[in-house]
Amino acid sequence: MSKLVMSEEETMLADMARGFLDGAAPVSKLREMRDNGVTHDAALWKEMADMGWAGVLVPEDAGGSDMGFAAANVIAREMGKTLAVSPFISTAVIAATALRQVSDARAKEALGRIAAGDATYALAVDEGVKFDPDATQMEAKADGNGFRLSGKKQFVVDGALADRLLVLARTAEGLTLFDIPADRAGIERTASNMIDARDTARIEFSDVEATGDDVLGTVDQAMTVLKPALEAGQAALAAELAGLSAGAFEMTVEYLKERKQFGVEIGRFQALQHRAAHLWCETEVTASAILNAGRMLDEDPENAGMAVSLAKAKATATAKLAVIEGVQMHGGIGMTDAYDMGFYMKRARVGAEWLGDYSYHAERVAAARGF
Amino acid sequence: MSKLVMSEEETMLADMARGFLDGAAPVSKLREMRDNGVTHDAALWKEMADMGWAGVLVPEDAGGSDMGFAAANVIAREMGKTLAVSPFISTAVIAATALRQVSDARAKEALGRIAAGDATYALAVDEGVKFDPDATQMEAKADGNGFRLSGKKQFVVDGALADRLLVLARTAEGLTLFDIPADRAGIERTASNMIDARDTARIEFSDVEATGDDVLGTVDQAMTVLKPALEAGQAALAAELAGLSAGAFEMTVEYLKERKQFGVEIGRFQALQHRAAHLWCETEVTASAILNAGRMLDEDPENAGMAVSLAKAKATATAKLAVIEGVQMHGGIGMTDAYDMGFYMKRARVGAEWLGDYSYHAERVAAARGF
Amino acid sequence: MTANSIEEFRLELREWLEANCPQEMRDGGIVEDAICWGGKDWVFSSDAQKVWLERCAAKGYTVPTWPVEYGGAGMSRDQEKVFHEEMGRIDARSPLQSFGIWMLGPALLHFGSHEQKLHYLPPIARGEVRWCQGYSEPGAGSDLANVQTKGEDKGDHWLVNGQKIWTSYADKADWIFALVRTDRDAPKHKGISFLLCDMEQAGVETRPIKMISGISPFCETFFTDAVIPKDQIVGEENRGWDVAKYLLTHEREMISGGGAGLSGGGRALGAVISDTIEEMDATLRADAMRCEIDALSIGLTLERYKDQAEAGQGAGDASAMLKYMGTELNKQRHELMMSAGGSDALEWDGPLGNRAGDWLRTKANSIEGGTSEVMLSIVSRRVLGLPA
Amino acid sequence: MTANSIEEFRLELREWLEANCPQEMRDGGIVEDAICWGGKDWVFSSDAQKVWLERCAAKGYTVPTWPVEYGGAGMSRDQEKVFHEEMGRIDARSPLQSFGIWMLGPALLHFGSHEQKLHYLPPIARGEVRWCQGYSEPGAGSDLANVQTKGEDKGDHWLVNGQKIWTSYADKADWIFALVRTDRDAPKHKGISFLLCDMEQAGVETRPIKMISGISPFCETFFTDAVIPKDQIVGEENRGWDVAKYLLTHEREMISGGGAGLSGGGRALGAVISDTIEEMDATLRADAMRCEIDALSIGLTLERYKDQAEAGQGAGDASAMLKYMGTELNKQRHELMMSAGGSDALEWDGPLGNRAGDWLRTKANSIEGGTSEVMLSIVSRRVLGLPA
Repeated sequence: MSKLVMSEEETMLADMARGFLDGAAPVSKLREMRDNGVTHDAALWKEMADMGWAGVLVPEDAGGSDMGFAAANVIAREMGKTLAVSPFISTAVIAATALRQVSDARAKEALGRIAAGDATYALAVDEGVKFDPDATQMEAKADGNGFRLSGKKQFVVDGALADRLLVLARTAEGLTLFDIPADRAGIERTASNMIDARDTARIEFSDVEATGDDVLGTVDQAMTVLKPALEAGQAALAAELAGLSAGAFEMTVEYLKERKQFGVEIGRFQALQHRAAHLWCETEVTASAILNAGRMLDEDPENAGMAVSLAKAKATATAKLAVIEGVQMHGGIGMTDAYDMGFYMKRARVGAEWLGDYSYHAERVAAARGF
Repeated sequence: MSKLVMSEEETMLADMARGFLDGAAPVSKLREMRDNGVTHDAALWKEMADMGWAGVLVPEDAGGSDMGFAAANVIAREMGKTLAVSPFISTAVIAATALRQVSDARAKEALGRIAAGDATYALAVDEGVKFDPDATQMEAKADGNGFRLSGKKQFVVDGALADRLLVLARTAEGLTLFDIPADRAGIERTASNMIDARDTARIEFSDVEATGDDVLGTVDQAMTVLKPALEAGQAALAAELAGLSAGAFEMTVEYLKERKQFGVEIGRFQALQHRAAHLWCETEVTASAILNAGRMLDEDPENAGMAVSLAKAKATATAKLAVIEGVQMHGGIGMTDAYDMGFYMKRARVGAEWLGDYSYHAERVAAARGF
Repeated sequence: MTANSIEEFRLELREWLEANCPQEMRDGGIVEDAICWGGKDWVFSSDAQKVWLERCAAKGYTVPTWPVEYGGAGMSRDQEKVFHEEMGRIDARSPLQSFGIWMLGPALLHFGSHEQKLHYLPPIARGEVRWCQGYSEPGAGSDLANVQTKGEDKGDHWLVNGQKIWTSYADKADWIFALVRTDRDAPKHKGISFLLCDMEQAGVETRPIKMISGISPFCETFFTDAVIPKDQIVGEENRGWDVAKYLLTHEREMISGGGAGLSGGGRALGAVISDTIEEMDATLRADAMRCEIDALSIGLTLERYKDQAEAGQGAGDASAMLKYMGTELNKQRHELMMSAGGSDALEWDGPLGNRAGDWLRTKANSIEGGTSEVMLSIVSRRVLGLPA
Repeated sequence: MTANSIEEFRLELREWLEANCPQEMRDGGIVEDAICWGGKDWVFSSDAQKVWLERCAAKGYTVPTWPVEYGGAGMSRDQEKVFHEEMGRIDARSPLQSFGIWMLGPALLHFGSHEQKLHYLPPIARGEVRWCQGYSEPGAGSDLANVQTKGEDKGDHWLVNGQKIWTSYADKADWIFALVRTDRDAPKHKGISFLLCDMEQAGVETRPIKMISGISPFCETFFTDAVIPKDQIVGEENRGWDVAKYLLTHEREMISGGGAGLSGGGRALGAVISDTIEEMDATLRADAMRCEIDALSIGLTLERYKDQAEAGQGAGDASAMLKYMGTELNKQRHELMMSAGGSDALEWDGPLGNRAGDWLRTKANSIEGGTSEVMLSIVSRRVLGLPA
């Protein structure tokens, strides 16, 4: 196992990402998109692809930069800081990881399109209010050599913008993952009006045809492909939440230093100092859990599950604390839409639910620890 | 339902109790008893009986003062403040309430002895590490007209000093409560070396004979008698814990006012101020839950269960917070045996477990609230 | 009042309600749209809403405890309790809500002259004039006494200039009660007056503030040479802080009451959760139980303090405590409701209605009307006697 | 060191341990009685304990990273890691524990002269001299620099008078390292010296303090005209605060490491709970999961900081953070263990051994070595840059 530090390359990647995102995707960009009812900026995603981000997990021979999971986390973390809008996790992390599990020409080609920024993906798993792949009810009925998919999915992040969908459905002997174009006949996508103003959809499948070629991996064995993809996504999302916490925390500490009440900076009030210090401590231990998740995915992916769940659980809890303290310490101004803190609070809430909430991942940590 | 205030009589009772206990049973008295390996002061209990405390729940025609459950809580609360040592809850609350459920001459006589301070009782229910009457395994085998009791009980508070034991055992069709002398053949009591230095025993029953007359209430229907007794005991214990919290809190606030660090009273540090203020808020809402439990037991005993569990759960949580903050805010001195805070911490821990811990009562509140 | 007469009162009231409360008004009415705020420009959402208000106003039921001469029904607290129980029995909507009822009314009843009461209270009770509150100023935050809006003494009136913020629904209000600095040389708390101002005049403008919950219940309000006649003052000149403090206490109690989820329509948390969750996991269940235990304990404390006040046992600085505990609890409760709602709760106007908006709204509970930090400092100083 | 040579190192070590670690010493040794503290008056609990100490000392394994000339084995950090792994593989007891190893050794290695190192370190490594720490004074509390014990300059020695408190195991120690005020006129932090004092002399007395956990690991130590020769100073005269600060940081890291339950023998919380509880209820399970998540995260942070330090990436004021997080976690962990133990945990030396004593002991974790409050203030000031 390598050291639990950021490598020089990763540090450089972070610096570069920060520089780019501060300019190209600050919170004001998200605000602008929301105010205009836009959830995707194709040009921005293309720029990210050109920097190698879309291909961060795509092998070099497929046209990717293949930097690994720790690097993907670094990018996600920086995106979290400025609440950058992109299909990075859905496409570059989840879909790319899923496709990598399959070694055929079709998958390689798809990976190439992802790396080039030419294809976007969304993962359609949730059917109820909570993430629970094992409870999937949506049916893919065998029909000749193919299948017919019927059912409903919700909370499909990037589901309205995506060119392609990864759909989890129940087949005769288990679960199967399908990789199908989003505009196939019988698919009806309804954009959800999300509190974080990000692209998300509810999708209804009515007798949608799928061939054997549309199956990613093996029929009835979705988890072989999906498990690594989910873990990669969960880790990146944890990193995004950690970045979000850091962004909210920085705003808050700055405010504590400049805002005056009763004649002094509120950062002089010891009660606030201690709470801010506690929050910082939480962000620090969260950062360790994120680093570890990236290391495990890169070096021992078979056994990365606990590390990933630990990172997602801890990052979720810390992000919640960071935005609650952020709003409270800002007072009334933090409650106004004109101020950025609300964007952090809303994104933290959506990130908390996506790909498994605190409880889901806490239970997995507990199971891995023998209780 | 009457108002949620202390009546004039209750206020007078509290004042009187406080005056008596400050003199006769301050923490230093508990310390002295512990240092001398003594867990019971018969003379003190006799004095309490003379004031009507032992008979607080004994009907007047049986020689009691019959002041009611709210009044019993008032006494228990004051006892908690100074950590007064007495078999009040076991005898005057639990046993008296159980005996009151039975209207026969024998029970009346027993109540008379309790009121006079001539009889002490202990309740033997627990068999595992947690309070769980329904899980009782101890057997009372039918044997002619009587029974033979075999099994082990633990955490029998006042079990080493008590003259009589209320023992819960499993009979043919359910649970039965026995009221037997503690020195009956086959009973072996081992005093537990408790952290709070209070009287407690592990008791082994080896083929102990009991007649039909020893059954309190009806065979197989222990709960008719035991449920009200347990609820009365739980409420009084909650009151004791609330008193304990108040006692620990007072010590802490005094210390905050006098102790200097870095040249100023530590009570000037805002972080400590806010924590102390939060603790006070918790003690206030706890007090309301205690008052309500007493009112419900007095006025609507059939439906008092939720109110009692609410009081015990909340009081347990608040006492834990009060002693943890108490020790922490006192710093090193709070950790020394020479200082009283440790006594509060230990008693809070024992009180947390006795008659059902936080989880036990929280689950009952949840069930009553429909989840 | 004897038990007998209170039961008589109950029966009469029940009969009246049965006869007079329109069927459409018997739906609990907890959604925002069901509220009747009144005011000059009020547009009733239905005939039933109008009829219901008029009938209640005629009996004094919009402000049941106010004296009859000021538009109330003169009820005792026992009667009021019965009133709310009987209203709840048929799920009747509140006929009228307003800052006039909650805030200005109590202030006038306590500090106003008889003439002022006669002049201002009945229109409030009838829902004819809608009031808003002008306390906070930009940058003042928790330091409420830091009032910069100034009122120049012009003999028979003050000439007011300045800016207020967080003036709830000011864009829909007819009048505003505001703290104005009328003596710039006096110490901070000693130069403030509590003034009543007609908003339909030159020099008073409002602008809504959009909040993170997506709505704009708050405004900024600007005064530019606004004229306030001298008789539009509550209490004495430069003693407005006394009135403000009184009202703050009142406001805290109100917010904490709502916070504890004890106002009409508050369902047990467990029930709300099971709308969306079949079986709670350990974390959600544990948190929900803690929240429920706290809600019940705080609710009992509200009851106890009211009973104590009635019994003449002072509850001291209870309002700060209740405000702190109630609002923090409410925030937790809504966090749990969001968690229970899962992805259904993440959409604006999704399957769970405005759950996310309500959740975001609660984050202001521990800021408005005095932050949690200010409440704790008040408890620390006034109750615990710790040095400032 | 290359991967190959580290594997060679591992194999050699493994062989040595197999051959030299007595069977009785292979029990994990986490109970108090298993610890070998050493010192002049040390009574070995068994022959095996004695043999084990001697064999390790001969190889420098009591202080594996110290230089060989001072009694250590000169291991690199990678080697040390392997050493602990191999010790853990056979559950070997630590051959020797002492404040000399943990505290004075690092201070001397950093601030001492070569002569001092040669003189003081080898006896520590061999377990011949037992040290204790004299920092705190009665009433000083968190204000450690508030040193009143004074050392009068008598030419070739200081004459020391005063009182120390919380001197751990002072009643069993041979020497004490103490902070003494050697310049009364200098600012608080500038007049303190770090002195080494033989306790076997007139004028040094100790008295144990009984703690709430029932044991007396701490003492009061009194100096009455005690003589300390001038060469028994570490660092410069009146610059003792530098040494103290260095050691405090060191101590915090030590305490936080123990606190995270990551030192040898720490079992997963869930496993400990299931010793006594068949099925956890929601509250216990939720709390245990939170605690486990925090423990793992803090453990990884310890690892990260060590790795960062090694990689030359400064971790800043990490020790205050780790101390705070680690000790608060440890307190929670023991609260949960008490809860899991139920009534079995409420007896001194009951069925669960000293669980209650251990629990009570943890309450000091967030006080000793700098309180949690002091740690948070340090983070606030040094890391966040908030104004003091």
